[in-house]
Amino acid sequence: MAAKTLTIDGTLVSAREGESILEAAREAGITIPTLCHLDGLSEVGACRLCLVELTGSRRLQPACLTPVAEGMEVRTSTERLREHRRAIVELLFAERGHVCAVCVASGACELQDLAARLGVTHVRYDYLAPACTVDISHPRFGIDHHRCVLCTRCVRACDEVEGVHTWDVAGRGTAARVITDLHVPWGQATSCTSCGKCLHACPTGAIFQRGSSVAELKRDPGVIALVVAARKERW
Amino acid sequence: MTAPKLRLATVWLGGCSGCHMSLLDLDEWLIELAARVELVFSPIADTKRFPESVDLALVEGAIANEEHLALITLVRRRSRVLLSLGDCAVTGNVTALRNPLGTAASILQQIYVDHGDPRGHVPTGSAIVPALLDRVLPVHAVVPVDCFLPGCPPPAPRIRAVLEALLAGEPPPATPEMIRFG
Amino acid sequence: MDRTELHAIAERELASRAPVRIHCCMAAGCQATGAAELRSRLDTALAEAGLAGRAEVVPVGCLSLCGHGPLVSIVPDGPLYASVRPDDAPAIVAALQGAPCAVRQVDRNAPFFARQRPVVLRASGSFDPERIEEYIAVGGYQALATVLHDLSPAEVIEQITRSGLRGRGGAGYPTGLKWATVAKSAAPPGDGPRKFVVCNGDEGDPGAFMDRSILESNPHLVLEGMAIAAYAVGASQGYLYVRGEYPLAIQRLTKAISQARKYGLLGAQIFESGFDFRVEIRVGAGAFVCGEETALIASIEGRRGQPRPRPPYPAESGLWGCPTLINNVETFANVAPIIQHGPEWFAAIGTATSKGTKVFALTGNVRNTGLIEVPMGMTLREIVEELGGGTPDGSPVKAVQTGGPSGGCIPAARFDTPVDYESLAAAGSIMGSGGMVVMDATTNMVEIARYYMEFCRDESCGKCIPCRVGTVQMHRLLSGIASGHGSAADLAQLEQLSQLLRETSLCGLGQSAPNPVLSTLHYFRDEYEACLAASKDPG
Amino acid sequence: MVSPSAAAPAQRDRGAPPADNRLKIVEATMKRHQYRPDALIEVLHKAQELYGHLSPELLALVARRLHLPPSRVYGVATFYHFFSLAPQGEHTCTVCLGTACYVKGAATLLAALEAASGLRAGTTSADGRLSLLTARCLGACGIAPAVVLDGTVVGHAAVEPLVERLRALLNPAGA
Repeated sequence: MAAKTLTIDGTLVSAREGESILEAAREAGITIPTLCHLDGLSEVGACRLCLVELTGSRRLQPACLTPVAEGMEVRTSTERLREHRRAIVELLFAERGHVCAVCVASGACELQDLAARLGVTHVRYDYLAPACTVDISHPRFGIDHHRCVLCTRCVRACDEVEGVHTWDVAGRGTAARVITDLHVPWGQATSCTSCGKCLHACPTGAIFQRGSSVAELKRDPGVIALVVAARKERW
Repeated sequence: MTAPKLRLATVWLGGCSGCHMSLLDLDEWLIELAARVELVFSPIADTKRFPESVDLALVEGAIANEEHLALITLVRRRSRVLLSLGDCAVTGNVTALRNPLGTAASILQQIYVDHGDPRGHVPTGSAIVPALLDRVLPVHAVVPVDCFLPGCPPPAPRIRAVLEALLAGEPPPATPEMIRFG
Repeated sequence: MDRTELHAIAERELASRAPVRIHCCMAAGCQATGAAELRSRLDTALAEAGLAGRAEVVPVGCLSLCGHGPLVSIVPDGPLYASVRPDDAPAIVAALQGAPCAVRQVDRNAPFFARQRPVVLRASGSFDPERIEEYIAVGGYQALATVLHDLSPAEVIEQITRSGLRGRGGAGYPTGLKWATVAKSAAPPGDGPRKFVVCNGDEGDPGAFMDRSILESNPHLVLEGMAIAAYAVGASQGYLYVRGEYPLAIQRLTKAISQARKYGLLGAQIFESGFDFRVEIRVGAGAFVCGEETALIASIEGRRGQPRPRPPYPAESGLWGCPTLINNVETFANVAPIIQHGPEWFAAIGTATSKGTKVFALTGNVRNTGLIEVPMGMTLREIVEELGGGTPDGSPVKAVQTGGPSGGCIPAARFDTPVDYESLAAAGSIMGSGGMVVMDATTNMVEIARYYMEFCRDESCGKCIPCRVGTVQMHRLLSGIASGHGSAADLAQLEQLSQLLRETSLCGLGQSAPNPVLSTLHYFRDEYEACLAASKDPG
Repeated sequence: MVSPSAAAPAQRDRGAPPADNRLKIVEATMKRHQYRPDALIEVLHKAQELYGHLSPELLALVARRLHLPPSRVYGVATFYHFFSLAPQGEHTCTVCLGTACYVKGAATLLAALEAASGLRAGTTSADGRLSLLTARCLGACGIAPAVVLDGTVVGHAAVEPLVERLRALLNPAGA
């Protein structure tokens, strides 16, 4: 496969053809913030955190879905991008009930990390404070919708990796919720294999192991990519 | 001749006092601090009225009732720099967990009657406890705030870093290590 | 079916017509004001007057002046009656024999009619849309016959390109270029149809009903345009996506498709050529975002109508990953006239960059409400004041809203703006699909901005964060300002969020959601400031 | 409303009740589309037209027959405003809130109907007699403001006559 040479934040970077800007940047040691992206899953370009500036393009482009091209000039961290990313993270904090102080995922949460990395010291927008449900009908796992950011990583992990499609999204707009089967309590979702991939895929404390307390969540998002890579090896 | 001491206030609104505990965790540095500031108002001091001409006010807690609302307005008016200290002041945090449950009246009904004693009633009439606001708000939703130090509570070293910068008349450090909700 | 047969059908049809035709508008607007009953009363009155055979009542498509329906037109050369009540039927029939008639008549030479330039709507209102023979009698399917017999696909695309036709769905992308891209795109291997033509009839802008009217009044015109497009790009399967809110359009399209199939004008080996084209209707289920082409594709595939980032564009990878041509109803309706009269004829209408005509739904606080088709380049003033006749009570017009929730409000001071893609964009709005809502002094512009933001909030699919949550926050800010609880800081935040949504939203819905806010802030900032001045919570 | 699961046993009886026919029509619709998953929305349209709403049993049936995950069927059914998972009222009154209707007073009209019916827009009365609904735009802008009463479009709608018609609809005896 042909190599492509491009510039990312002024650094000359060599990338494989077909690779995304996100992958190329990461190999060059440049971190672009993401939330809906997870190694091993398909890209949806929904969180808009990885938007970058491209010379010659008026529109901002998602790094996760934009393939590298010869001579491309990418800027990943301009003041405009940093401001937009802060605003997006703030909008998420304002949307539901993200209370790190009482969250199982505190210390292992991508949203919490994003706030720190992007310099979100406070949220400018009104907290919407919707009343969400907590479903602990499953014997091993639970889901607290207050903490869900609708990244759909659980939906994709369940569909693409586990292959059962227990999860999907119901409703629309800010009223959208991830659901299991016909919106039955998780514990009654007969398609669920209890594999736990959704738990590993979840970036926040929305999906958790039952019995874990504040900041006790143990999970490994890398598991998804491992499974996907291992599956390519057939015997 | 030494510089005039900076007039420091600390305020405790709708919070658990954990942020103040964290402040006290600064241990011997507090002695150093005392040499440079004059503590003019604080739950750990004796003053009952918020004084005029405060240089720096550290505010812990969210705005949850009428008393908080009145006090924060006064604090803002009389303070040059206002710092939201800790998650309750910055986000509403645990104090704001009641917001999804509805208005103050509906929450009191749920707590005292629906989930409490079905024959009970919501206490009314006395002026001892200030009336709850319908929604718990972070401080900056009510008055302008100059700097923010999240954390539940913010660890003592972070409080010290912010205070040192402010005492030196510099903006507080905004590195990722300084920002951690929870 | 061949050309000779097509002519024979047309001649038979024309020969069977009564010398006098009473055209009774049966479009949705007139039906809602009693056209069905009127039609049967006219039939009865005709029979009772012993005029059967000499005159006939024909249910027709839209007669344009929708706000004054039911409308009845006497052809040839007879009057146009408006606001007709069923009881008026005998008087209208008696008038055919010369009796004086007190039923309200509308002057066909009034600017509302005289200044229109019908291309797409030319035949609307002159025949029964439920009978294919009538469409054939007005020259229908001749363009398709010409294309299949005389032109190569490349020649068809060349003609469309030369005509200068641009997408009528709002963005104004050159139609010929889009067709050429689909034609060039290689179809992935597989069974069944591997290239598709989709007609976007998900007319979602509130205040717009151009597509509904075209589909109801002339369904075959759209089908013919789709078939020509399919031939040009090499597709054999089409989908016509229609809003579920348009039952009459769906019913007439269903009928039209089955009639066209019966005559061999759709299906296999059309006009005895090697060209096959089948069309299926897909009924929308109430989601504005499905007007966005990638969401439309998801919806046709039976999924949640959520958009995906482009590229790849549907022209390269659309339905089931196959190259897919998506055009709007009015765009397809322009195709047959272009083929019939030639690209030069079409390009002579309109302006340098915007060729042809545009259909607008003129509504709101305007005297003549209805559907109009005018050459591109006519000014807003001409449309609103001359065709529209100003406000019903003669008070000054304050603004006109074009482009729906993705558009903006243009104040009366800018009414010399010509309607073409570039000028409307320069005035802070967009051409959009053709909704034009007239507003007078009673309309509060902050309230209008709030109204559109509520619309976008409710229609946001929820996939990307800026649109999903940003529209909620913007709506809160606008509600606060409109109800006298806003501050200068709120206004600043509104502008910050507008910028965020524009630059970071995934699809056009979110990217353009701030437009009504930005255009009202630009032209009517005083109204926002008046709200702030009256605010109970000064910031 | 008879749910499909309740209707299923009746299928074996002769002189089947209407519910049985409805199920057959849903089945026929799926068959006509060769049980292709992309026919999901078309099938849901037909099912809702027949049953008035989409019950969990109905959704489960459609999921099974079209070989779709139940969560996906539920996700689609709740994405589109047309589909209702709860039974609608015997009568429906839909107020168009499109721009043309809006600038011609649709909001006032809706408020008056809410007051007259005691219902909030988007809800059904407790006795199941009336649903008060809103529409984004009916495309009947020429006759704004427009209201749909039990499927019939009323143009140039005014508050008082409309409230009267609503009353007459709910109390046919004039009680």
